[in-house]
Amino acid sequence: ACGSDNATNAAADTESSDSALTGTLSGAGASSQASAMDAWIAGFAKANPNASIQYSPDGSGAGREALLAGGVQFAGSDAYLKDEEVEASLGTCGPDGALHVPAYISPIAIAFNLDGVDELNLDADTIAGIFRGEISTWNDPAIASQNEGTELPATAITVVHRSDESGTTENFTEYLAAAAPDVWTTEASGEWPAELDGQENAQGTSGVVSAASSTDGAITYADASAVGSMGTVAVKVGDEYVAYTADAAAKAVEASTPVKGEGRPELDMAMELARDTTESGAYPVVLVSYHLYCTTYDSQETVDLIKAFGSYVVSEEGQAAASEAAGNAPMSAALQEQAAKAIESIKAAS
Amino acid sequence: MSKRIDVKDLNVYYGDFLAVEDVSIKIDARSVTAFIGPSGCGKSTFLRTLNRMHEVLPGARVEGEVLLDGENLYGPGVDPVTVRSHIGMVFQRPNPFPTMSIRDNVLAGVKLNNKRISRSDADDLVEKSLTGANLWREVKDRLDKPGSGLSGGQQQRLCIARAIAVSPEVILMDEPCSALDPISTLAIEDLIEELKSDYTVVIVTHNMQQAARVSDKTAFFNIAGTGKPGKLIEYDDTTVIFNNPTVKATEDYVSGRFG
Amino acid sequence: MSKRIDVKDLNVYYGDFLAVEDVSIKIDARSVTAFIGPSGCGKSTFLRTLNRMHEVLPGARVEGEVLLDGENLYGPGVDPVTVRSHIGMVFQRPNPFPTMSIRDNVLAGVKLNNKRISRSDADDLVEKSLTGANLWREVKDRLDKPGSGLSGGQQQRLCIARAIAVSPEVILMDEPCSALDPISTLAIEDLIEELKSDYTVVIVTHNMQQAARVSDKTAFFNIAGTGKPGKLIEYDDTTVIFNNPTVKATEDYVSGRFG
Amino acid sequence: MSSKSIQGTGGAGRAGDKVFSGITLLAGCLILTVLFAVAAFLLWQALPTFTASSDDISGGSGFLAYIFPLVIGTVIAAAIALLIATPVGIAVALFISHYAPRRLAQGLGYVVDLLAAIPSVVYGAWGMTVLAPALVGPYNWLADNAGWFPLFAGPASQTGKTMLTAGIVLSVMVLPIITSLSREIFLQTPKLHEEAALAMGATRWEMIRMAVFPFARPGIISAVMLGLGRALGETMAVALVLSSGGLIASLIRPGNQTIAAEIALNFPEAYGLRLSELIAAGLVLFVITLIVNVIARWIISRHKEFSGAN
Amino acid sequence: MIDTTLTRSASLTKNQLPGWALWATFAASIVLGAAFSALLGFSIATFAIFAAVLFVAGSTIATRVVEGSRRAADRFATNLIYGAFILALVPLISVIFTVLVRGIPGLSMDFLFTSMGGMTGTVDNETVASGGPVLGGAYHAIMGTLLITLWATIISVPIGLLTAVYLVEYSKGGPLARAITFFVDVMTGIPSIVAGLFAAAFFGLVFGPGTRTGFVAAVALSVLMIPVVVRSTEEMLKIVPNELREASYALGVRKWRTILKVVVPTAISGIASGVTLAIARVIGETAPLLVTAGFVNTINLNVFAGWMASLPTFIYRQLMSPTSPTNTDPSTQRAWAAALLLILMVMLLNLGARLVARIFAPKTGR
Ligand SMILES: Nc1ncnc2c1ncn2[C@@H]1O[C@H](COP(=O)(O)OP(=O)(O)OP(=O)(O)O)[C@@H](O)[C@H]1O
Ligand SMILES: Nc1ncnc2c1ncn2[C@@H]1O[C@H](COP(=O)(O)OP(=O)(O)OP(=O)(O)O)[C@@H](O)[C@H]1O
Ligand SMILES: [Mg+2]
Ligand SMILES: [Mg+2]
Ligand SMILES: O=P([O-])([O-])[O-]
Repeated sequence: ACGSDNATNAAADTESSDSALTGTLSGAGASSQASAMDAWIAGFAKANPNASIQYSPDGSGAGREALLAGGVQFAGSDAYLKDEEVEASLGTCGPDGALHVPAYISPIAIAFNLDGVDELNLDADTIAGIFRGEISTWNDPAIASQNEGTELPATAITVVHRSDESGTTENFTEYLAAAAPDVWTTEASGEWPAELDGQENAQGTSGVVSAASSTDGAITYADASAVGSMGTVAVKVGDEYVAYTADAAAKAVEASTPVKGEGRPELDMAMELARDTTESGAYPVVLVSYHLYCTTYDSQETVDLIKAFGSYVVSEEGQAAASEAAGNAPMSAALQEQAAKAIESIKAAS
Repeated sequence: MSKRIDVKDLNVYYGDFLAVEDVSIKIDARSVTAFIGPSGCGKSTFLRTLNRMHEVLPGARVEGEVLLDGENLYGPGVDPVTVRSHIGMVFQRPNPFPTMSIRDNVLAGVKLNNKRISRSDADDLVEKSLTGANLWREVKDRLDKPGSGLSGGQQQRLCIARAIAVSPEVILMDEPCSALDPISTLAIEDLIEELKSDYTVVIVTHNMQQAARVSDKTAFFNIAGTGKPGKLIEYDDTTVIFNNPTVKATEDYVSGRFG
Repeated sequence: MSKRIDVKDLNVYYGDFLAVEDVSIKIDARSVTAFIGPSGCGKSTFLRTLNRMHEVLPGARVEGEVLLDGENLYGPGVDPVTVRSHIGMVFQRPNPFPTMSIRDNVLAGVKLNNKRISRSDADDLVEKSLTGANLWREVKDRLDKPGSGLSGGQQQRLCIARAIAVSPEVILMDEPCSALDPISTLAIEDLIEELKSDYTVVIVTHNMQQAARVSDKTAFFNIAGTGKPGKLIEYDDTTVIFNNPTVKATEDYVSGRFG
Repeated sequence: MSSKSIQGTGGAGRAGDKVFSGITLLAGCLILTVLFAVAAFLLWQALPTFTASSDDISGGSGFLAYIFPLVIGTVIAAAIALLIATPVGIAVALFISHYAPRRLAQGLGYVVDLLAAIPSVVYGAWGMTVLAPALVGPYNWLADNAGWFPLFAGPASQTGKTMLTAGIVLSVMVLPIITSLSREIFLQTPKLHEEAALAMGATRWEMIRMAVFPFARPGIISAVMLGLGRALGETMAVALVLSSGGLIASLIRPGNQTIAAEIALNFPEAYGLRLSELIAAGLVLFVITLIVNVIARWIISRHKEFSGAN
Repeated sequence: MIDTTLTRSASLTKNQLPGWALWATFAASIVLGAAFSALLGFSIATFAIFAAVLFVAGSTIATRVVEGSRRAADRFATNLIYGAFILALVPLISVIFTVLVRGIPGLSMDFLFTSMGGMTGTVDNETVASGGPVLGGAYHAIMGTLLITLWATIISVPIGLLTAVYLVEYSKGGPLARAITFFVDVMTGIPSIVAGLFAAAFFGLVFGPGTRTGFVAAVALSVLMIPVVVRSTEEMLKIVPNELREASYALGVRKWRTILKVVVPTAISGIASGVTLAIARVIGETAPLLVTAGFVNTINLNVFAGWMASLPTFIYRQLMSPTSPTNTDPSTQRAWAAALLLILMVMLLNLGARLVARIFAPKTGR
């Protein structure tokens, strides 16, 4: 009875009471978005004090399940709906099914813990070789040849991968499978390939980061915002080595192609990233996390809330808030505009 | 308030084991009846059938009738709990409630049944019962101490006090004095003498002198051998049993001038 | 194998409560000594100090000396475990091990010291001990059944059998016959008579006749009032105590011709 | 002092008895119902897994091939946990009930119960950040010096996140359960029997073996079963502490996985058949518990006649 | 008389290890332990292990030689039991130390009385940059945990107790009772997440998909709690001596009153510890809460509507997806502070249970 929801000691907002929006929206899904979502929820609440959004970062799969079962009004997902899910969405999410809107873009860093080395240049084949365990020491010629002038110790490489199924793994292996098809012969998947048995692993982004940071010679992949003080890999794209930056990530997203198909609404923004792009300055190891909405909701109230929230998320302001809080890459202006349009198309069942 | 007990052709079983066979006995109201006999002959077992405590043991059952003033204890519709509140019992081993004070132990029969009783009535009852059991003097200053802190003999007297506090019509006592010193034993015997004027008392004892001293009638039980059922051998006035028994076994048993 | 016990100025405490005060007594080897006295006067407490069972209770302690053939039981470097294997004990309440068979109960103490006792030796010992406790006939066909399935009296005799099976030098018995029928009581008394020729026996009893029958010497304990410590009032040959006591209290006590 | 007839009286009181026993029966049945509901739920959700073609199951060679390593992993984890926690837990309980100075004992009991108070995430976090790194050295030593023994075959994990670490963390979690239940039971051992043993000249340890253990045996088994339940069902701690992987004999290399952790790790991203698979794995865990309990029951019932009651 | 096969020392003091012998063994094992440990590169752990092993072996062998095998077994057992206790203290101290060191800095009035409402990574980034106090608290989670656990207890304890009473007092070992006992055992092995999924599915069926409330979580926790309550209570009721029941029946007391007023109070200490154990077992559960109560940053005190936070999920989320991925320290600090709180809560609960036990427990005056 004596607790307070005002953790930041923000002054009571009086000017924003012009918003007429009320109600609660529930969402569930990708944990990658959790931090950004905190920022969106806080930002949205400031402008709409009578409406509230709650988001449970249960995981992309759980979020999609919940949306399709009608348990939540929106979902966050690191992957777009598979065809069979699209089919399922047609009934439960209105006649036009579910709508993908990208909301959170973040480069995946390939991070390592090696004394005295902060940056390495590696091509896709070498990265794949390392993560397959075929390259097992840091002074392997394959690494050394790309990093003239860097003192490489003979330390054994300890690969740390995600033990839980994850969007990060899926995007990372997608990159490896596309950019190094000769070495990475396994299909891309959210689960680390079972054939690469016996490697170290840990749960969650923070798990792999903490395991890698405390193990000499470790290498892992994780959302770039989370890698802290570990060294990172600049990835060979075309002829140059590109380090991860927000811009580089956005560039890679722009090079993507939209996913089209039966049952996907016209303005849908599900996209296939070009992992093997050779475009200069693009960083292809990137994760795009979507918001999934229904194209049609039962009540106008929900539609109003969804539209207000959805457009806030993809607005300049929303993207800035997220990137400030979560350290991810904001969406490009063009993408923001396209997303806003898509959200506008959401309507109430008549 | 006292009642008569008629037992007709009673067989008592533990599961399949017939422990006591075919006992018929008439116990008069306002009298003291003693059960004597060698160890394991079924005195305790038979005694427990008189207030339906026997059936508390898993697998235990009886055949036959036990009539309390003509009403069959084992008749249909008879509630064993009612039976037991008419027929009190004191056990061979003292068993005060460990969670209760001495006072509460005495009042257990009243309080556990949720009967309301005024503070002063309760005090009177406690004093009266403890005095009756010859314990009052020893514990009157520590009525609020746990009952398990007493010596064996004190505990047994506490249990007697507890049993008489509910004023049953019949009191069954299973070797109540076996843990007592002579002074307490005498007190209990006096108490039995007193109780007799109002109640029916049945007492199991190994002590011939005690049986001779307190009882009006004596029943001698015996057992033919291990695994055989116990039987009522002879039942008569105490003087007859001790001085002029008809059965040889009885004579043998009582003539050894034991304990 | 028998040993003499000398107790010198022994005070026995439960925490701060002085239960037995200033007892000095000489117990001869190869004799039976009886402790008598009213309930709560500290007979059991004192008895338990003779084999250091007293200190098993929390807070319990003693002051003074107990000499076994001149060696102080409470001396430095004396292990209570050794003491107890020299001085056996039978309790007021029968306590066979419920998880052991009758046979194992008898052998329990023996197996502690002699794990590899041969099957036939063990059989002999079981039969001898049970016969000594007058239980053999009743249980010989169910030696492998649990000891807890016996009647109270049978259980007590089992405990006696268990105590004598290890042939201690001194045997302490705390009202061993209080739960027994006359036949078993007689058997135990015969047993005590027999044990006497080799062992030192100390027995607590409420039964004057028993004390008179079996003991060579008798110690009378008394207590001045509740909360007061128990004291040794008089200690002398049994015939003297029962026929010609020097202290008035003793005479009063033994002259009531109780149980 | 009623001299009423014994017949027909006490109707109300009798109803009280009926009602009370009825309520207790109801409670028992409710538990059964819930359990059947859980089982039915599991079966219903797992059904697609059993009907799916084996290619569609994770690993591509059918459910049995998928679940087998997990079952073994679960059993290994629980076995390590119990192997450590049972003797230590019983010893600690004994220490508190029969060895520690009486004044200390209460406080000590409290201290050990504290272990039960620690949430599994905290155990997980502790295992991950404190225990696992601390064990890297010993594991390397084991791999170097006892590597010939399959359980300690190297190369040892460089993060310390292994099955052995997980087992140790589980054993710490299980310990208070075993300790606190055993302790309560040890304390209830009849003084009569303890004194009987001591009076025969038994040492303290012999007294414990003669009087305490036989009396407490069914209770100890119950306590261990409760502990086992926790070890089998624990998710978070294992998920955080173990570098999972395929079946492997060595306990000091990354590898192996438990059913509960497998569910927890993959549930968030699972949908469709994968979800059903995970729930089927839950069902298997259910069955494992069932089998273990059958065995425990059997052990208890073998000695029923000699139980310590009364 | 019976021929004695015993080999007994004639004297009471002969064959006793002198008092200083154990101390000498102790000193020797310390020295040797240090020496051996130094051979392998000294560390506290190896030193402690060597010293302990040497002491146990040394004292046992010395006892064996001087006092015989029985004393040796006793000494060995005593050593092991003390050793086990010390061993059990190691993780306990380590965990408590870890939690204290990492948790205390995060405890403050603000932490106790505010929620995470309005908290974003930006705030944490600023905190880290400015070195100011960490904002955001666990009030919502504390209340959630209290409410959910309270409801779980309200559901489980009566059901668990009554079932145990049925099993011990009424069932007479019939097939139903055997089934209950058996399945209760099986229930102890239900993985916590499965219990959560079950509750979520059940409420989903009844109240529509996606029903997540504190109450759903309480039901999930009850599934985990009930078997612990039943099992521990059952054991405690079983060891109440039959004599007491008989004494009560013989006074004409009804069975149900006997149970409530004699049997249960006699066993209350054990029951209380069992219940505490059960609560402690579930109060720290994370997985089932994630799928049943949802996850929020703001206060909700209604268990029947709306999502609800709890301390374990709070800890889990703060650790696994920190509020600010770039600056995780504030989140880590909040997580450990919350862990410390959770432990303190269970400690208080434990104290309460002990108090209850003390009030009702059998008075062991004798
Ligand atoms: N609970 C029980 N289950 C099975 N048999 C029993 C049980 N209690 C007693 N018995 C057996 O029933 C017979 C009669 O026992 P009971 O206790 O009635 O004897 P008793 O005459 O009271 O002996 P005591 O004088 O030693 O008390 C004995 O053979 C005994 O072993
Ligand atoms: N464990 C105990 N703690 C405290 N006081 C005790 C304890 N046991 C006995 N007492 C007290 O010590 C005194 C002596 O008790 P003890 O049992 O030795 O008497 P006793 O002579 O054996 O009596 P009885 O003939 O009834 O067995 C009594 O006042 C008793 O209340
Ligand atoms: Mg009897
Ligand atoms: Mg006594
Ligand atoms: O965001 P993740 O799915 O990689 O946890």
